[in-house]
Amino acid sequence: MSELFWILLSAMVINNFTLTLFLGLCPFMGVSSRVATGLRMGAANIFVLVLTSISAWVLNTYVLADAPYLRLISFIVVIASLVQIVEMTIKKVSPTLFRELGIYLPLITTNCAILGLAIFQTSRGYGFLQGFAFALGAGLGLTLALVLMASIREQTELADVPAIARGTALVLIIAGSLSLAFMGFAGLLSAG
Amino acid sequence: MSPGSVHGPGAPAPPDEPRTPAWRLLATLGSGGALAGLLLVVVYQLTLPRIEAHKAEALQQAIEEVLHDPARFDTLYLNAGQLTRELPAGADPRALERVYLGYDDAETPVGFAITAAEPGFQDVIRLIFGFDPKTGALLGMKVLETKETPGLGDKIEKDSAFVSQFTGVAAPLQGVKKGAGKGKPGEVDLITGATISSRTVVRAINRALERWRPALAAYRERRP
Amino acid sequence: MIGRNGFRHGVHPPERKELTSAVPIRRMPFPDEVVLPVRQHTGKPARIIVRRGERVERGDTLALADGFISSPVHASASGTVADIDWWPHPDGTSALAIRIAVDRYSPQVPRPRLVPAWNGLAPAEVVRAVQEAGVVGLGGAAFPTHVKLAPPKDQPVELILVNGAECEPYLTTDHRIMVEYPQRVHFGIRIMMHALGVQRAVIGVEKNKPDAIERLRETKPADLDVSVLPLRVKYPQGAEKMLIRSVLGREVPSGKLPSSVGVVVQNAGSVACLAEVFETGLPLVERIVTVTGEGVRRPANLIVPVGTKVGDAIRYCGGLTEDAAEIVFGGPMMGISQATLDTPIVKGTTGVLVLTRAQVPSRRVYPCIHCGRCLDACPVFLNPALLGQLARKGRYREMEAAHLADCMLCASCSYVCPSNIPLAQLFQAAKVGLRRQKASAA
Amino acid sequence: MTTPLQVAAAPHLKGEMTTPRIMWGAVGSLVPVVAAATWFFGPSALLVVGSSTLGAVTTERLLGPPGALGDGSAMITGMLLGLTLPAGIPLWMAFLGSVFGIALGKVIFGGLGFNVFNPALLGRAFLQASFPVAITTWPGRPESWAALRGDNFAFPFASPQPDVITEATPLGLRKFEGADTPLWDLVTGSTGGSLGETAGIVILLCGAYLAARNYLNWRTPVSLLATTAVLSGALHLLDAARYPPPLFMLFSGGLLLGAVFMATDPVTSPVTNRGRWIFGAGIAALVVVIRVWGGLPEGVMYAILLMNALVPFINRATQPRVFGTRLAQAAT
Amino acid sequence: MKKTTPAADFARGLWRENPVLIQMLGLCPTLAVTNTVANSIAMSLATLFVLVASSFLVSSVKRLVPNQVRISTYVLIIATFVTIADLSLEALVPTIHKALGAFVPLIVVNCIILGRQEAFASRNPVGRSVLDALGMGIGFTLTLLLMGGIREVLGNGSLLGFRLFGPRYEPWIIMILPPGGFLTLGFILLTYAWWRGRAAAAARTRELAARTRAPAAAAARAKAVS
Repeated sequence: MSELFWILLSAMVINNFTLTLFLGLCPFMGVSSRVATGLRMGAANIFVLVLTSISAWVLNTYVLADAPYLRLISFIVVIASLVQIVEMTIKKVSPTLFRELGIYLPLITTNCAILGLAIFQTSRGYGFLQGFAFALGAGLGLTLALVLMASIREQTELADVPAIARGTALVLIIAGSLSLAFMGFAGLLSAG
Repeated sequence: MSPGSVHGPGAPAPPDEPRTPAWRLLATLGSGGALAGLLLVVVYQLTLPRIEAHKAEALQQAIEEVLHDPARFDTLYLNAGQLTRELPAGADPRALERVYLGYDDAETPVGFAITAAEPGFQDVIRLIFGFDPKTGALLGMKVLETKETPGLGDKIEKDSAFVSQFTGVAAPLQGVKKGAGKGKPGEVDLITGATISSRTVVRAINRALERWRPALAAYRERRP
Repeated sequence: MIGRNGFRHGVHPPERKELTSAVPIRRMPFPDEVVLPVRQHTGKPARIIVRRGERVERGDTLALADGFISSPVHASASGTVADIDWWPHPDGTSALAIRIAVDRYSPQVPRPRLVPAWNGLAPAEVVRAVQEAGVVGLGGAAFPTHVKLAPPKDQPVELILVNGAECEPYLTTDHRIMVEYPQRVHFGIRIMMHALGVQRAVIGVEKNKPDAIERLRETKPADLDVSVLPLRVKYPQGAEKMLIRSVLGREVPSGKLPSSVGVVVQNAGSVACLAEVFETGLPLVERIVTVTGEGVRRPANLIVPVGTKVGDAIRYCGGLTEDAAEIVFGGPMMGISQATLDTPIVKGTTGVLVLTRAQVPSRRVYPCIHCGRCLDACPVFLNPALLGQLARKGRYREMEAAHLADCMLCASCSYVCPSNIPLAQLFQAAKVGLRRQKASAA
Repeated sequence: MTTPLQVAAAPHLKGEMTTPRIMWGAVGSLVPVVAAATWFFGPSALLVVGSSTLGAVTTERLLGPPGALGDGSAMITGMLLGLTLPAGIPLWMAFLGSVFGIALGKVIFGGLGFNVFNPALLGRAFLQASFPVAITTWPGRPESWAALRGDNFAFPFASPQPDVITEATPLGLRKFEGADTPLWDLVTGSTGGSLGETAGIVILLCGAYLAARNYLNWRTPVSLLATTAVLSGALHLLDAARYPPPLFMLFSGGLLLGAVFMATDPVTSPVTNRGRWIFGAGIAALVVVIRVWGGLPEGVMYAILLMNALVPFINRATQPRVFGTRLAQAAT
Repeated sequence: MKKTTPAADFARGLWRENPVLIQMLGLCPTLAVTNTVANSIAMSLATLFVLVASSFLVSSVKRLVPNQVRISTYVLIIATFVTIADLSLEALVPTIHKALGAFVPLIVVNCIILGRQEAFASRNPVGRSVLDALGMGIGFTLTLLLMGGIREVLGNGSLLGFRLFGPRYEPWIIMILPPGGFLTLGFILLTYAWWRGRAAAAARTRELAARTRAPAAAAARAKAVS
């Protein structure tokens, strides 16, 4: 139990996917100008991450044991189809939810956080539950970073940011500062 | 990737395009996949020996380091609480936990090499250590994987004064502040400024030993 | 302070009422010229019916109300229409105005009654008489009084609230009226009660005017259900919504008028004016104004003909001091500073405040440091810090979503802002900008 | 009529408080804290604070908007950063920290009022991440008060010489060695630590003065200190051996300095009063979590920086209810 | 598409359309593996290989691939080459492979690669596609080297492992930590924007000067004529 909790906490804050591992930077830079959008993107990500973790576990356990060289291809194909299926399902089941999340789902396919999760989970040899905790933590961490960045960006829109810093440079500096602040979580639960 | 620059895999084809029959789509993907698979098998077979060799070499190096150049070593698998030299029939070798038993030139066992992992300051620290059940003392320790802070936490790997303490120290270990030791057996001086990382090493070894002790003891008893 | 006698937030600027609070009201001699803008009230400007060169007597109608929400303009002195042209208006713009060269030797005696006697008038007739007498609120906004006396049928009025707070620093007009003419206040209430069919009235007076509270209580007629309620001294206690909150403990819903909670609010001076109009039979042709401030030699409370140029009033009060620097119509918190001494005192002019150079230092504006003092000052609980930042970037739509419409420009936020950000000014500009955006979008 | 009339927008009266006055007030009340640090740590304290202040002021002058020095905010950043450093740190590091804090923590956002993170703490976090050893080396007491501690004059970009005697902070002692520091030592400041960590009483007095003069909003520090006391008190009741008592938590480390001078920075704290209560409580909760379960002995800096990042969020969540809107909602 | 010269195809990616600095693509590897120059080199070479090989193949088979399965095919091709690169790195330079870790397989989702296939290789002849890929890959490499250089020099006092400043240099460890990645790239972008701003200002000044001179000259001419 405590191991699962640590895995979740680690992926969420200690080794935050975005701020420490630089995964999921595309949405972080692109979709982080509004808090509401960030939240939806985050929710979509959590969902897909958990599904990915489960399918990566299934693939690793039952399919890829003897053909590790096909891992990358299988992952990318499975993730792409998964997102496709999820998109279609949501569209059928809940058009409202689709309007909220739908447009973000195709973007997720090319989000390195998803593939990164599958690869990290494999290389660390996580089991099913560990993978689940990992995916949940990673998703929450992504959402946290995304939403924090979005709320800060909304605020800096009101600021007199010097011309040379406007845009990506400022976002990077803020991300660096956030990453610096997240260093405070280092060693959490390992001090005992 | 900027949204919209690339259509998703399922994006509808532009209406002015001629319809391609489904079999052609499947055939393209299928043959592409087959070709890719074929290519990868070839590359995999070509690189496999070297990769395996690298891995084996790394493992051997680590074991040699923590068991002080044994003449040879065996891999023991943990199966149902028992350590066995042979792989149990039908068992998946990847799923089994293992330790390594080293022998000296006279074929006498010198000790076990055991891997351990614990969350450290930044991320999980993985290490291997040598343990001699006869004396209850460690033979050596080597960090296999760490992401601890460069210049600080990574001293657990790079600071020879710290690493060398794990040779000959009695288990269970006790981490103490540098210079604050009372001369008791099992004391290990922690690294100033990297207390958490160095303490994690101590804890990882202690926990691994605690976990392995029954199996190690049982294995010794069964040997002549 | 929550509950009765108070509202939350607000500010405590120095009161400075002692300059004139003990100075009895005095009548100023007629000036050589009065200037009467056709726009002295909220609503459509009045329609001019006189021509240049025409002779007019005091009380004659110069311009007629143009619709229900409008108010006529009367000659405040006998004389000749010298010109009808654009003239500096107290709101900082210029407006069409009728200039009357005052007869030097006219006795200015009122002719027989122009306003009918009150007794026996039906409520609707009272309303018409009040409109024809050009009576508007004298507390600043100059909202036509007759409109208040004819509220929509679906919002029955239960209470008349007389605003004697006079929370703006320096001003003592209402104070002196309540001290010197308390009977008029009561009589005005009686008229309003009749017109509105209401039985109960409350007069709210800030506690810094104990003599006014005492006089009002002494003179209360036995048959009137009127109570005098002392209020906490705090700006903007005199704002309608704040006053209702203080007296009734109720909040007027955002975007609604006081009538939505069954209240009609009328400023004490206006109530007295209503009474005076029916007493004398003369339309609204003069008002009481406080001429005060450190930049005036002899501050006073004056009865002046409407349209008196501010320079004449100041000259009567001994003139400006050496270091006078700014002339403000109204109080220091919401008043408008004037560029010329020729601006006429109009119906809505509560006071003429002359500030000295030392009092109006040049203000360097610093960036907003988000100290939150404006939030603690805003009586309608807006977030002026956020609104100010949005205003700077011209994001009016977002300001609208942040309840810009609820801002009453009381300037409490500007008063407390340590960075000297002209918040109220920004909000006023934003309101105008938003209106323009909407107009061009429509 | 001798003067032309001035025309200005309402209001024509202004409150007394001005931004430079608030800022210089904070600078003034930091003077006793610096003096106390000098009393405890000798002239090294003055050198370190001076160096970081110089760094801040120079950077603001070179990169900031023209005339920005007059508001005094750069001065505060420099002094505060200096007070979070150990006495023996090389002066070039103190200088560099301020340069970083002002340049990338403040100027880049557009200067005073727009920065998201507290520049002093950002500078401190930069130093902590860059030079973790130098910034956690608290040199011991030298023979005489006037002697310098540590290696203040290390050549720029060079490492300090290893100091022979070092002290540990009370929090470090507790976290890494399980040793407690007597409360009396904490209160009187006779412990090791950074420059501004030992003068608890002076800081409290200065804070009370600032709050009384309405230079700072008292809600943040009160919420912060009270929450720390309550949380650590609850833990202490649960297991007195494992969790330190509340008074230890309050008086150790940089909690008081952070509560009075850093969490109260108006620019990087919420604008609403309700937000300030939440902000203070959030910092306190993070401090307790990091101190008790984290890998670092002290967490005030990270706690404040993390809550800084949450400020836009808190502001949004604690927007005041506009007058007359609750009724409107009830009616519809 | 406008006809371009081979030189332009190649040069485009180096600077004017630099994938990282201008297009903001491939940020993940740019930030994650640039804490030493050696890692930067390995990563950029692997990316360069995948980019060029994929562009070559995509451009060669573009007529055979139906439009609907275009992207899937590209992904398949890219993933194949990435796996090859991954296996080769592991076989050849195990230490660096270990240091790069999961970021080698993540080349698959590096938007630069898929982006070039979609934007260029699928519409242009083989030769030009390869040139374009080379240019982009080298542009990527240069950026990574710059990042790696700054971070290793400041963060470790060394370049490619060689100590630069002697033993007394105090490394800025932050530079090789994650925040250092963000800050370094941010700083590079700031410097670039500052430089571009200055260049633009200089150009404006020149233009203004030219414009003010021109009427004067015209007037002078007019006078001379009359």
